[in-house]
Amino acid sequence: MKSRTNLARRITALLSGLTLLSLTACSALSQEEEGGSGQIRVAATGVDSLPFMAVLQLAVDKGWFEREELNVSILSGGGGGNTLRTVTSGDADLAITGSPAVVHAAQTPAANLTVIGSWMQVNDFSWITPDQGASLEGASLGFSKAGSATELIVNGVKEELADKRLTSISVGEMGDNWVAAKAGRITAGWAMHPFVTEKQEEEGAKVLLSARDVIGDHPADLVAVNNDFKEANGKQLSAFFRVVDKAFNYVVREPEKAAKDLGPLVDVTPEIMATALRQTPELETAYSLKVDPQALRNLSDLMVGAGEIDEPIEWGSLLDQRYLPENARADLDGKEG
Amino acid sequence: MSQPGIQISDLSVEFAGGDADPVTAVSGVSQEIDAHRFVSIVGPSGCGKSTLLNVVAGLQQPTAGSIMIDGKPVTGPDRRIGLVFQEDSTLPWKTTTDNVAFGMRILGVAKRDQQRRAQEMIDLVGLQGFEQSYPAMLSGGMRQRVALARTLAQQPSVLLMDEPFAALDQQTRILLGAEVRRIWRQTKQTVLFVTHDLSEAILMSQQVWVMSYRPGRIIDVIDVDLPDDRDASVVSTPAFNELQNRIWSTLQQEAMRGFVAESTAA
Amino acid sequence: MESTVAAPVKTESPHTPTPVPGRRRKRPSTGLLSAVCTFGLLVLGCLFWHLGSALAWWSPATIPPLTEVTPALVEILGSGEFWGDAGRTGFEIAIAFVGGGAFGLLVGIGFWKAPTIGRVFEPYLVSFYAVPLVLFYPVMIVIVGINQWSVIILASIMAGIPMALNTWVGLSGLPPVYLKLARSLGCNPRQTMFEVALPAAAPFIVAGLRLAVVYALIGAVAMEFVTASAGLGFRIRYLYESFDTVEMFVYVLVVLAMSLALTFLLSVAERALLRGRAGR
Amino acid sequence: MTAASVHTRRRPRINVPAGSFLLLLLVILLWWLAAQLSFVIPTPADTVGALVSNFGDADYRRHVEATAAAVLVAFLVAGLLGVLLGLALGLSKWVRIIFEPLVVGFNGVPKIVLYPVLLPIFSLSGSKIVMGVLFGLFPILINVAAGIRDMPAVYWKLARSVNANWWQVLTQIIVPAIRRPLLTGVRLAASLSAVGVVLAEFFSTRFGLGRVVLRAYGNGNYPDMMATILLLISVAFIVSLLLWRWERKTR
Repeated sequence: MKSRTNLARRITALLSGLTLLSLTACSALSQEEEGGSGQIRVAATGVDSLPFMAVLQLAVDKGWFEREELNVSILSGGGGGNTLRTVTSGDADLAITGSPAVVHAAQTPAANLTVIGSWMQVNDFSWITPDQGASLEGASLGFSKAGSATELIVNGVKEELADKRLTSISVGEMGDNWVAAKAGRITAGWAMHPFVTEKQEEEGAKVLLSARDVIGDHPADLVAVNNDFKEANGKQLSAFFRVVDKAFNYVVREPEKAAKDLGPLVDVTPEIMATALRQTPELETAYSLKVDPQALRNLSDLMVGAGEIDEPIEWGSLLDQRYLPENARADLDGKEG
Repeated sequence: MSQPGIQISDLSVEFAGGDADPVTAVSGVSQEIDAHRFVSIVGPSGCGKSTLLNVVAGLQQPTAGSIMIDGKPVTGPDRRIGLVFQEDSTLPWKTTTDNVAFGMRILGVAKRDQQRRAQEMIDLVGLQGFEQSYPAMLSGGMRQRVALARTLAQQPSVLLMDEPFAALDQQTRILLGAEVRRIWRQTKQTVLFVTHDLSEAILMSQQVWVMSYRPGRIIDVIDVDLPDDRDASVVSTPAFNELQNRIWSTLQQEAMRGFVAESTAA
Repeated sequence: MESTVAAPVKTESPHTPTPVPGRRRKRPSTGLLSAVCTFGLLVLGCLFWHLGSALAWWSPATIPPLTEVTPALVEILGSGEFWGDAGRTGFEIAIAFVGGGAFGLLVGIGFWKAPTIGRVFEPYLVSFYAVPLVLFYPVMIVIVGINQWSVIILASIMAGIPMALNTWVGLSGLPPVYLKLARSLGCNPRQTMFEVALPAAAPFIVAGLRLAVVYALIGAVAMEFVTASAGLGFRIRYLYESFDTVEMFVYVLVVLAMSLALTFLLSVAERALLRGRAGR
Repeated sequence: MTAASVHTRRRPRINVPAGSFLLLLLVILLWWLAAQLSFVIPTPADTVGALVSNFGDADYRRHVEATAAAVLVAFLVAGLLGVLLGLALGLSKWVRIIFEPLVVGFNGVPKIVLYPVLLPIFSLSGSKIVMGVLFGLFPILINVAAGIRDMPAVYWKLARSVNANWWQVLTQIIVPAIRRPLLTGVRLAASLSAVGVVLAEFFSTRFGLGRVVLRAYGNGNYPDMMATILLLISVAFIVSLLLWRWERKTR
């Protein structure tokens, strides 16, 4: 069996050689990923389905970031925690995603993140149903998954409307919720614009519950940034928000035109997009970077109420507003306590 | 030697042969074997020996003709018949005892009788001490003994053996052949034994049938008048040689014919 | 999405003949030696982990230190939530294994009885692993509702396929002499099946059972990871999303340990089931 | 098993490829029926329409390319690594004693739960490839090791008797001798590495079909979703079928 042992030895040698080689290749590869100045890699949840995220792509397409000498690339991150993970893994510099996940991450020192802004502070979550006769009494509501913003809202709603004896169940994405509602497995599923509009126009959906009417506003998403990136790229971050502000303004001022730009980005017709923008409550507040202390407090209360955190959030220390345009900042100190 | 143990009447077997023409494996065989006799069939490979045996065993339906055992017709698998196969047919998941008892179990023999008779048969074939062994731990010869014991335990009146030693080495076959003869002399079943080995056929049996190449016919029947208590030393006697020469002269042509037919077909 | 995971990776893949032999050939002493080495490797792995954390080869966000994970492990193992999740996952695996295994066995037997049908289906079955079953989740919502049965059904399909293929291969590989023996003894169809055919194909069927367990586990955990609202797979996803890296590691470790333990138990069970059949 | 297969697999009366094709038609018919019964399932025609229009879109093609490239890399790495590790495991008794239980054990692990651990280590583009490799590696590795172990001992004697060097032993003896289990492993690895990559893409990625599927899924756009799934399935299926046919021929 000498040939056998010999062969085994050669293969082991080959293997170790290969391992070394691939290690070298890996380190070479990771160095190459180092970005040039002005580069911001954004990870966001829903860039292909939510217009207030697609605004980023709109700004890229219009060349607005370039004009500020920023090179912005956008990554669709999936759910809240997942999007943040891409920042931790070094694949993105900045994350815009579901508030509860950002709050959790920001409170985990190992995540190395800072919250620097809030996004979409109007509560745009609705629960829609295909059943025209459906009533909230005893309704079962679908949410996306445990720990998500939708679960938080459902729990808040359930508490507010305790007399309605609502129940809730984890179903999944908007599409799953709509399917489940159509199949009669739940009364209504969560949705945001333009999904709401699309289902209303195409399949006669009825809005059973508008969360805003029950629990008020809170930021749907928060912006978090990698601490090392923040230290090194303060100017770029400020420039980034300037461009975002400009893009938001464009949507607010010229919604019809913006609908034509945004529609294809979220895969709906411009007409539906335009209707969706019209239906979005308080467009000028929704599409704005202006920090709303009341909304933030509301978020904190919701999370405490749901038992996700023990103490109310001290936004004054958690939120680093330095990079927001001056008129978007708010005084958070003292009001929280 | 009164009534016939096995009676084969005008037996023919054809195979459908798929796309090709039908093949006649056995044609017009009519033979009798007296009860308690030991008969061997020899013939060139592909002559239908095994087919004939399968039909006698009731495993295969003849195209024409019939089989009677102890005066009653065979219509299908039959508990009067015990079969020993060429291939290793011991069941690897059973111990020697359970293997030997397997046939009785299927035939519905009472549990207690199964145990007792299994032990008797194990003793008979000389496997004492290996009762709890699995086939994987036994040699090929020992496994064939297990199969033999299983067949004998069914207490068949007719024993059909299909080249039972073909897969074994020379020494083992001689020893096992002597074993089988010793057991036969004790149990006195009617035996039909298929082999392609001339000396084995002569050594084992009281009568040898020579079968032709396809379509298989019995072309010669030779009585072996060697002493009943013969052993392997009989091979060197002139009587043995004479028998062997006689069988071989018939067989040679057939073997040649078969060889030519097979090679032209291929 | 996971369901896809179900690929038939096994020591004895359905289409490699010789199912059992490899392992059995080794002497018992190497089994013990193997166990010691495996244990040693695991200890080494833990050491490496500890060292790496202590010397800051990686950030605690990437891999939390062992010293934090161990106490969390102890705490979690004592919590009701863990046992609730583990119980649910265990239930799903058990049902998927029993249901998928039984169904696979029947299908395998059916293919054996009707080889033409088997051969018509075979190419589709062998390629089935290329299908990410999890994508049928919306369909499952409509059919069975929002509950663990969608996980169970998809996991059962994953468990059933290797079982069906292995059963079929095992049965069609039977030495013909066994069937001849059964016929000559006048076995009825039930006896032929249970006394001869199935035991003779047992090495393949048992290998199929092992695969079925593994795929039930893979399928259930993976489906939970993507769609469920309870169970070990869900919990890992949840902890991942809520940035609780330490607890997430605990659950990942538990799932790893569970799979390893299951593999070990299965090989013990296989040995017991195939007792006596050394390398034939 | 040769004798057995001859026995049970007599020439079937029905033409098997034709039967498989009929089955395919039947599946499509059932699909169409299901589409009539349930609103979740788009009709085959809608699906194919969506697929065709998708391919007119440059963005979509970019997603296809990204996934294809990742799968190819994952498959090649899994293949190379699997063969080498399998050789080591099959050839050396010590490697086997030390590593075999862990290898077999890890084969049974639901690898998707490792994604959260892989992402920070290999980053986004790397972790989907690593996931594909993890999925594809084990079937090759285990089949190669088992194949070598089942090689008749006489082959080793033959190798020594002709004084073959190690490269000749590998290419002239081992590879031909284990070609069947090897091909089985390769076939499984091809579909599995695709599954692994797409699964990882479901989490997050810049470009890839997993993202496309998930986007359509999240929006409830089922024809689009089915179109991409159909694309994934048919490519994986065809590759798997071709490899399987090749594998059968090497009997």
